[in-house]
Amino acid sequence: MAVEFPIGIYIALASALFGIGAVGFLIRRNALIQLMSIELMLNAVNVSLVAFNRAHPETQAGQVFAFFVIAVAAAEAAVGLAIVVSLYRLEQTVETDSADELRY
Amino acid sequence: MNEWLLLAPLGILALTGLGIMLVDAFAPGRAELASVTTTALLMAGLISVVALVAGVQPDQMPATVRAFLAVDHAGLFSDVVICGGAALSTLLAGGYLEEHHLERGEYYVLVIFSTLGAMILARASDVITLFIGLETMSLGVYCMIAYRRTSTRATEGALKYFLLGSFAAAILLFGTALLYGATGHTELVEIGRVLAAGGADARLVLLALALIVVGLAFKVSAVPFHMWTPDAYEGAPTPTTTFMAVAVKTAGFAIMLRVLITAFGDPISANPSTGWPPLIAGIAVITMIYGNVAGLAQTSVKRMLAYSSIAHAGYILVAVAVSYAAREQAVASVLYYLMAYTVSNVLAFGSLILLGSYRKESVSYEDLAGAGRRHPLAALPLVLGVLSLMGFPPTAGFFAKYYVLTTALSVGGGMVWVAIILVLSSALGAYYYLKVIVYLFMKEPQAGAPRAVPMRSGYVAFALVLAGYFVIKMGVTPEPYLRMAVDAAQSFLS
Amino acid sequence: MNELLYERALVWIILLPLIGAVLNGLLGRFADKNLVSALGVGSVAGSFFLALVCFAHLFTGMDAANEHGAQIAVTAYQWFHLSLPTFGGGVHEVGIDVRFLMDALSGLMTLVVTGVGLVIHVYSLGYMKEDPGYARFFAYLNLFLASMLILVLGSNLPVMFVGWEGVGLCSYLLIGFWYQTPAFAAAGKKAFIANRIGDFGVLIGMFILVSAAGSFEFADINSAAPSLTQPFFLGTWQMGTLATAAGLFLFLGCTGKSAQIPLYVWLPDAMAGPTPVSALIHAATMVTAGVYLTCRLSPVFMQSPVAMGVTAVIGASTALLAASIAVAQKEMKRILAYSTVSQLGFMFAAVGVGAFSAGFYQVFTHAFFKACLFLGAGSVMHAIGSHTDADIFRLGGLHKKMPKTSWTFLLAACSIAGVPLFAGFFSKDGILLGASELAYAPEPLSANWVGWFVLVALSLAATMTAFYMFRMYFLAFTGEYRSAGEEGAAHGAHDHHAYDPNPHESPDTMTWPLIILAAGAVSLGLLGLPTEWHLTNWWQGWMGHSIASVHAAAEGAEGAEEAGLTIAYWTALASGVLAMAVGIGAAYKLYYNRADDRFRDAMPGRLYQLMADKWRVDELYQRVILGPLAGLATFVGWIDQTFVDMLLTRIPSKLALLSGFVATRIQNGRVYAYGAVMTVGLAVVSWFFVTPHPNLEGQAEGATAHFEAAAGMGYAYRWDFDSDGTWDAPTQGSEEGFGAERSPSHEYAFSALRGRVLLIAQPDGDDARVLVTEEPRPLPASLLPAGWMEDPTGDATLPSVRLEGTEIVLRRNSAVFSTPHGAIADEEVHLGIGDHVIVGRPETSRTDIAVRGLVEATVEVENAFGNRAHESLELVVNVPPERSEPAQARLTTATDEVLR
Amino acid sequence: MNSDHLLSLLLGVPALGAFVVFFMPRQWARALRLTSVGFMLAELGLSFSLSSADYTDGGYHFVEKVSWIETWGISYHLGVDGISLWLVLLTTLLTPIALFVSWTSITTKVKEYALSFLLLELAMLGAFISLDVFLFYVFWELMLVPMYFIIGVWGGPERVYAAVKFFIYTMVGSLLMLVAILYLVGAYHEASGHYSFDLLELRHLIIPRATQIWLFLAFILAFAIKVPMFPFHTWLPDAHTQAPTGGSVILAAVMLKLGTYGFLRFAMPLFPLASQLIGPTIALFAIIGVIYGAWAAWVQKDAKKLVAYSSVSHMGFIALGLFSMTNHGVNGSLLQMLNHGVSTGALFILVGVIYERRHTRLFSEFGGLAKVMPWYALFFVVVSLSSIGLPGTNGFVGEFMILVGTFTSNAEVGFGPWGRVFTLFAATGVIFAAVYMLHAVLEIFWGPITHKANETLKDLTFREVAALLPLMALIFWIGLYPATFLDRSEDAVNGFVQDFNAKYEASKSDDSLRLWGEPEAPADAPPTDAVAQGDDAPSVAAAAAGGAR
Repeated sequence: MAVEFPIGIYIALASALFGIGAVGFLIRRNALIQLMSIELMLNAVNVSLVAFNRAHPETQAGQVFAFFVIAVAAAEAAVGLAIVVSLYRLEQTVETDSADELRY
Repeated sequence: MNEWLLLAPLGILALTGLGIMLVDAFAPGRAELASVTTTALLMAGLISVVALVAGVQPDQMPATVRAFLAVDHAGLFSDVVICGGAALSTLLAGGYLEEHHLERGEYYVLVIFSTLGAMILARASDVITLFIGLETMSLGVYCMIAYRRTSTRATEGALKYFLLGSFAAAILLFGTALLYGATGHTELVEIGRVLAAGGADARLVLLALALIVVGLAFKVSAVPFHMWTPDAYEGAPTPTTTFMAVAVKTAGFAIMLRVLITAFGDPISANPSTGWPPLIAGIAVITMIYGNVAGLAQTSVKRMLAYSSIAHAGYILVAVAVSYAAREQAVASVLYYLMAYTVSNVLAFGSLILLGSYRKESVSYEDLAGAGRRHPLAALPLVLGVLSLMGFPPTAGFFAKYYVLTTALSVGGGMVWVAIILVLSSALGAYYYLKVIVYLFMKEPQAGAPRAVPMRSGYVAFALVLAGYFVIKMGVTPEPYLRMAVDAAQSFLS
Repeated sequence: MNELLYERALVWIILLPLIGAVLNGLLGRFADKNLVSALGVGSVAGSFFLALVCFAHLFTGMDAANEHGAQIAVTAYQWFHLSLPTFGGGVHEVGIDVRFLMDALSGLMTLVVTGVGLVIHVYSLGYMKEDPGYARFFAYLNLFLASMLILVLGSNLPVMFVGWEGVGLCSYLLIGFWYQTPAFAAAGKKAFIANRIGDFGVLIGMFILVSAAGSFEFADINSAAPSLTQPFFLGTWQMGTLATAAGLFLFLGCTGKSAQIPLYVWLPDAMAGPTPVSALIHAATMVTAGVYLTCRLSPVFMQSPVAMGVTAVIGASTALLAASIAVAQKEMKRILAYSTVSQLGFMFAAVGVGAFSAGFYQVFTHAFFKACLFLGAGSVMHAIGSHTDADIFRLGGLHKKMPKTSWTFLLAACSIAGVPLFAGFFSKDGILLGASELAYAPEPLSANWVGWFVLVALSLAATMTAFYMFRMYFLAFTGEYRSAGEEGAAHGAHDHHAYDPNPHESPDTMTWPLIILAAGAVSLGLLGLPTEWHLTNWWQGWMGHSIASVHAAAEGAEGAEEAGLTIAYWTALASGVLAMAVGIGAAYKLYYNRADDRFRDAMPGRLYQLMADKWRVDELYQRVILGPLAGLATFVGWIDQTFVDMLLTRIPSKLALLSGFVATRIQNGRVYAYGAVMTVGLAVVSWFFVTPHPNLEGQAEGATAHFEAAAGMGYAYRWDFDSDGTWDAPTQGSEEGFGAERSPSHEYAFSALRGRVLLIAQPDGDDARVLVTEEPRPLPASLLPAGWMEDPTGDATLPSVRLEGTEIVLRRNSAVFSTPHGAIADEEVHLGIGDHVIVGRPETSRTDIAVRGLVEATVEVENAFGNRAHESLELVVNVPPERSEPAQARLTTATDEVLR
Repeated sequence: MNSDHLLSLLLGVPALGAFVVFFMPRQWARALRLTSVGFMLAELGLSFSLSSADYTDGGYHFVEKVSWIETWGISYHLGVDGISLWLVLLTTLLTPIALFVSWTSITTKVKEYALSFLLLELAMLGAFISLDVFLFYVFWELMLVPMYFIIGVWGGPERVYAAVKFFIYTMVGSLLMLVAILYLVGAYHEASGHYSFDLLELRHLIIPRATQIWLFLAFILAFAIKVPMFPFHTWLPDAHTQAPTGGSVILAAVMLKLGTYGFLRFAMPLFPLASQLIGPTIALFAIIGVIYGAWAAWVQKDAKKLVAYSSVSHMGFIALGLFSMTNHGVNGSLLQMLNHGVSTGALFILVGVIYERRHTRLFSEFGGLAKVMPWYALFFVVVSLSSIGLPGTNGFVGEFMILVGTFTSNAEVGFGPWGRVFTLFAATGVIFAAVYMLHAVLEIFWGPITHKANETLKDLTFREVAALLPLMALIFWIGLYPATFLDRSEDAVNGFVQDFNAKYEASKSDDSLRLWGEPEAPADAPPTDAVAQGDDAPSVAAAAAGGAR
């Protein structure tokens, strides 16, 4: 069965957000910004989840899922920032390129 | 009532984790935390073994639970492997942290919780549980890598793993979301049912499949989603590396099987020419080749082991790829391989810890030079480990590889060539494994180079003895473990 | 005395010297010299005595016994056995027994070996007295005798071969006896390897004989000889008859052992060994082993004119060549060595022209006079105190100084030169007679010209023989002693060390042997008096028991008596006497009482030099064979270390390491790079799912074909079964003809065919297709069976095939077509689709040909993303024939089992 | 002694020895040597009792079969027949000798050295007596490790390169063999409905021609590398020259035999069609090996390298005889395996003797030794002669039988018309053998003593003589009375040839996947897709079956 029209828009939006996030993650060298891009991607997923929940109203799984994602995203951000901070403490920078001691 | 045995391990770990947190908060820096943690992990594992051997059936388990956590024997089996691996790596940590003056309680808390996450991930029967388990595990592991704050390499490894890991997690998550959108369900079983009925939008499902496969491939470090592996492995403290190599990988493969077989097991999605099997097979091939070829160029043993773990992921993926046809055998071989791989890796990394001299994270070949001549007993586990990783009879690794080969060949067709690639690439691998033995026994260190002195640690010794015992045991009499794996596979597929 | 005793004795004849060898070899070093001598000589004396006893027994029993004469045979045990495949498909057990046999031939040979051996042992007592390797010497010598006796007495080829190689080994050890001198050791090696080349021939000859005769026993082989005229196949080429092949290979062995062209070069160098060795091994016994073998297997050789001719010609040429070299040498032993080669040439010439017994008679006499000559030379060297050799131009006048040696030497020389009534005269006479008989024979065994060639060559050789022998005698023994009063320092520059200024006669242990041998050299002629004078030739009668003779083959057993004073005989006699006279005369004229080499002055210098340099044959071999071979070996050694090793080891390993380096370059440590790689991976994965994969498969069953395209999520299919570009209507479908039907079956009509194909079943299993068109084309020969041609010798025009209307026309040019019921006679076969014919004959190698139709089906797949992909598949179907006239009756219609 | 478990006992003794040695303090060098040699001698004594059985039935004796991993039909299945008997005895004889000769030359890490030899013996024996393909493979692989250590730890300057090369070479081959084995078992499962690695069951399986060829090639590669056959021999010279004397002895005398044994025991009986098809080609390579090896040996400067290349040449003879498929050819090859073990083993010991004294093996360093070391010279010359194949020594009987076998192998099974041509070329090897061996003898013993150091060399010690004497005895025993050995092996060999022919005929007429020669072939086999109209177009039926796999 094809997804009916209005949902399509939400999916397009979500995909767009996700794409933007991904591109951001790929082209930026700043760890913080990459972190934000990831958050953006997660939120894009949230949008799509909520939209899909509209299509499948019998359970509220989408909504629930979205909540979980938000929670996890927060935890993730916490850990991420911690790591970035410790990187900064060691390297005085948050540029991920500076961290290429490990390679090959 | 005894069906709660199936969940007991999770409970135990959760409680121990909390307990240790409290203890550590009030009485920091207790060495015996290691033993406590190990005991907890081992207990969890033992319970699963008991449940497995006793053949506890999850019939009375309330549907509310089963909807989120698979309580079949496969879950138990992965519990055994994960807990066992975690316990062994904790033992290693016990010795390691002491040697490197890093004794802090949170490490054990992290171990326990990421183990918990790994177990949840391995048992997840719902994409939500999947995501939560994944993140619980990963977040813990990120911290465990960055555990040595003063080390640039550790932090760098953690950063890379974290960024890429979250990226992959997001991809996986989007995949699950699309899947949910296409089927309207989050339980894998339901999803599978809808897909089998063919009622879902093909585009969404296919995209979801692609995204999920990528997300999972990242966790099991399959080429080309492996890039984080060598860096994270090398940067992390060796016990953490061990944990990643055993527990995380096990959980990753367990969930991969669940998703692919339970959700995408229908003949259309699992079609040998249009579905995921050819894709996985392709990934397996490049993974095997890349892992082994890249391993040739290494100078650091730890990094070499990282690449070797990539190669092994490739071998396991071969079995995963044929799971659509050789269902039970394939699943069993994956599980058996994970078990064997766990003990072999613990041996290898453990003896690296044993021989890795103080303040020297990455153990290079040069550091090992002549160590075997000076301390044969300390080198023995390393030899055993690499032989097992090389797949040399009669060790656990040999039977694991052998099982995968049989599975691939039993499917026939193109998989024969995959099998041949498997053996040839592992022959390549033999070179860098042998190099370890060469340096241990056939070379002398350069003048003035620091000579590796094996540390004295009951923890590490115990871990090594345990692992060594299993490596030999599973090599000489693989039958019981084999049966266990087969049984788990059956209950998983039923 | 009963047989058993004689059999025991036979074994002990061999065992005694063997025991002597072992004891002397292992313990002699520690033992007392006299003990060693006693053991060494005593063992030989013992076996000589036993040989005499056995021979006497034979002698008495001979005439009473069957045509093979009396025999003493003893089987020790079975060595090992083969199980030859017989033509019946079974196996035929061929036992190889350690069996010894003494009959007329081997009996005499045994006497010679042990007798001369004993004499020479005694001689060595004196000659080797001073040598540090005394015990070793006697050990070797005994070992040699043992092996020689095994060679002679062995009753089958393998046992004979044991001795054959054993004597080779001993000669190797004895030539290199003074191993400290590299040249000597090298000479030994040369001898062994030359012999090995010969042994190679013997081995192959053995194999041919056993595979033909089914036994290794001489007796069985000889009795099976008449059957050896069957052709001998090597691979697929015929190489003469079995007898020829066996004969030639065996003769190769003889050229090695008995120093014939081309392998004679080792013998002159073999003179490096102590003189008794040269006398015993390289003159009297071992080198005659080849002749012995040829006589043993004379019936086999008689079956092959080619082998006989080759033997004769090579023998004669060797005689001539060696003699021509001998005339220009200056050292005694060297001259004698070439003389030996030359005499051996005589023997083989005799064998080759069919005069086996005469040839063996020469062996017999030669043993005596040549041994005597060598020992004489040894005595001279002993006297002048030289180990290496004696330069006749530095000798002279020895007649006065050492009369015994001189006299014996003279007698032996007369004998070899063929002075009438000496032993050598009769034996050589017999040989020449054989040659001339062949020359005059009305139906010759090989060819008349062979006879003439041999006659002429041998006469020349005989002339030279007489010449160089007396040249040596006159220079060495007459005139004045030329090395008197020379000092070591004076000749220090020379390669020789100084000769003893006043030589003296040798001790009795050395002179007595000379006398005995000389006596033999003089008197043994009595055994072989020419029958032409109606004298009894005891020899021929005796040898008749174990050697085939041309006469016997030609006119029956009593042919020998009938032969009168024929022209052939006069020719032989005349040439022999003439040669002798000319040779001795010339020598007398040139050298009697003279010091200078007037012969050289008489000759053109270049030629003489060439002769003195032995025609540079060694150099030639070095240049042509050994050099290149060594180069090749070096090349192989080099290749192995560089090329092979590089190809299979270094390049792959380097490549692996390099690729490892390259592979890790992308692992550059930057997060964005990692992310990029992941994204690429993601892209590829999604691409895989976004593009459809038809994976069309299908198989035909008769006229219907079952197709199957891969199932895929959201796939829709449309079909074009005949690939005419228009999509055939689907069962249920959307506007563009796409439908869910993914595994349709389609029955093809004749019109749907794209072409006709010949389906050719190949022996190795997988079928080949030949697309047939209007213009005829030949069937590729690679697809046809081995026996496709009607007659294998005839022309090989391949069968051609063309399309004619609805039918395929096969034209059998020179091939055989058949059905399972038999061959098809007519030139062209019309095949409709479904027909089936066999190329070749059904029972033998065959190839099945059937006609099928070729169709092509296409499927196009559209997936949920609207992407499309199509794939085509060629199938061979078997549409029921639509033919104007019914199929030819004899053609079978192929069922699908025959060709799927 | 309980003879139903004799073979397990045979495996147990070295294992026990290894165990004991493992727990002995490393300082007790002498005690370690004595213990290990003691265990090996006990092993030797034990193995002699194997010959007590009556091998004229050509069957297996002392058979033990215990299921090991029944899920996969793997069993611990041991047995000895006339073919493996002598190889077992060869192993048990040469291992103590090999350890014995390195009594003084190995002074460092004696414990590990003894340990490796005991394990090596265990593995080699296991490979020779296991009748279960899987078990065989396990032992086959296990063998690598101790030898790898022996070369790599106690070897010469290039030891690491040599050891790794040896290991990888062998491993590549055997891994492909593993795939082939698994495929074979899969096929057996398809035909019989149950899994089994038991050789005695597997050899009843007939496999489609095309498949056979692939599997055969995989097996052959593994064995050809081990033999080693041209062109897979390049690991051998390195391994030999670098390995310590004892290692070279075992390597040459026993390990190489495992390759030819593999031909005889596994590759040929399992895949008769393929081995008949490819046999002549292999024979061709064998002959190339014979001549090539001889020539390469001729030009070596290093005595040990010369012996190594001579091995390539001799093993070529053995392979040739095997594929001649005549009773005496195969039997001769078997005997020649023994001979090569004895002679080459002795040669390596002898080369080791001078190496121990002079620490060089270059010919240029020697010459004229016959004067100072007469006994050594005697032994060396005798052994060289046996390796040349002089009648009366062991070498002759073997080569003779092989050559006759090749010459008379004119049947369809065998070399067809090419037998004689092969013989003609192979026999030249006899000449070249003389060339290079005598070259060696000349360089080492004859001529004047050119180096000061050689004038004071001391002759063979009692220990060395003791190590060599048994080999000497064998050289003459086999040479003069081979019946002792041939009689026991020949019935097994005849059986082998018969089975081969029968199975060949069977699979030629119909090579569809099926069980053969078993009355109780399960009903579900063979699958019907194999088209069975053999009489009409066998080749096509073959194709059908081939496609079906």
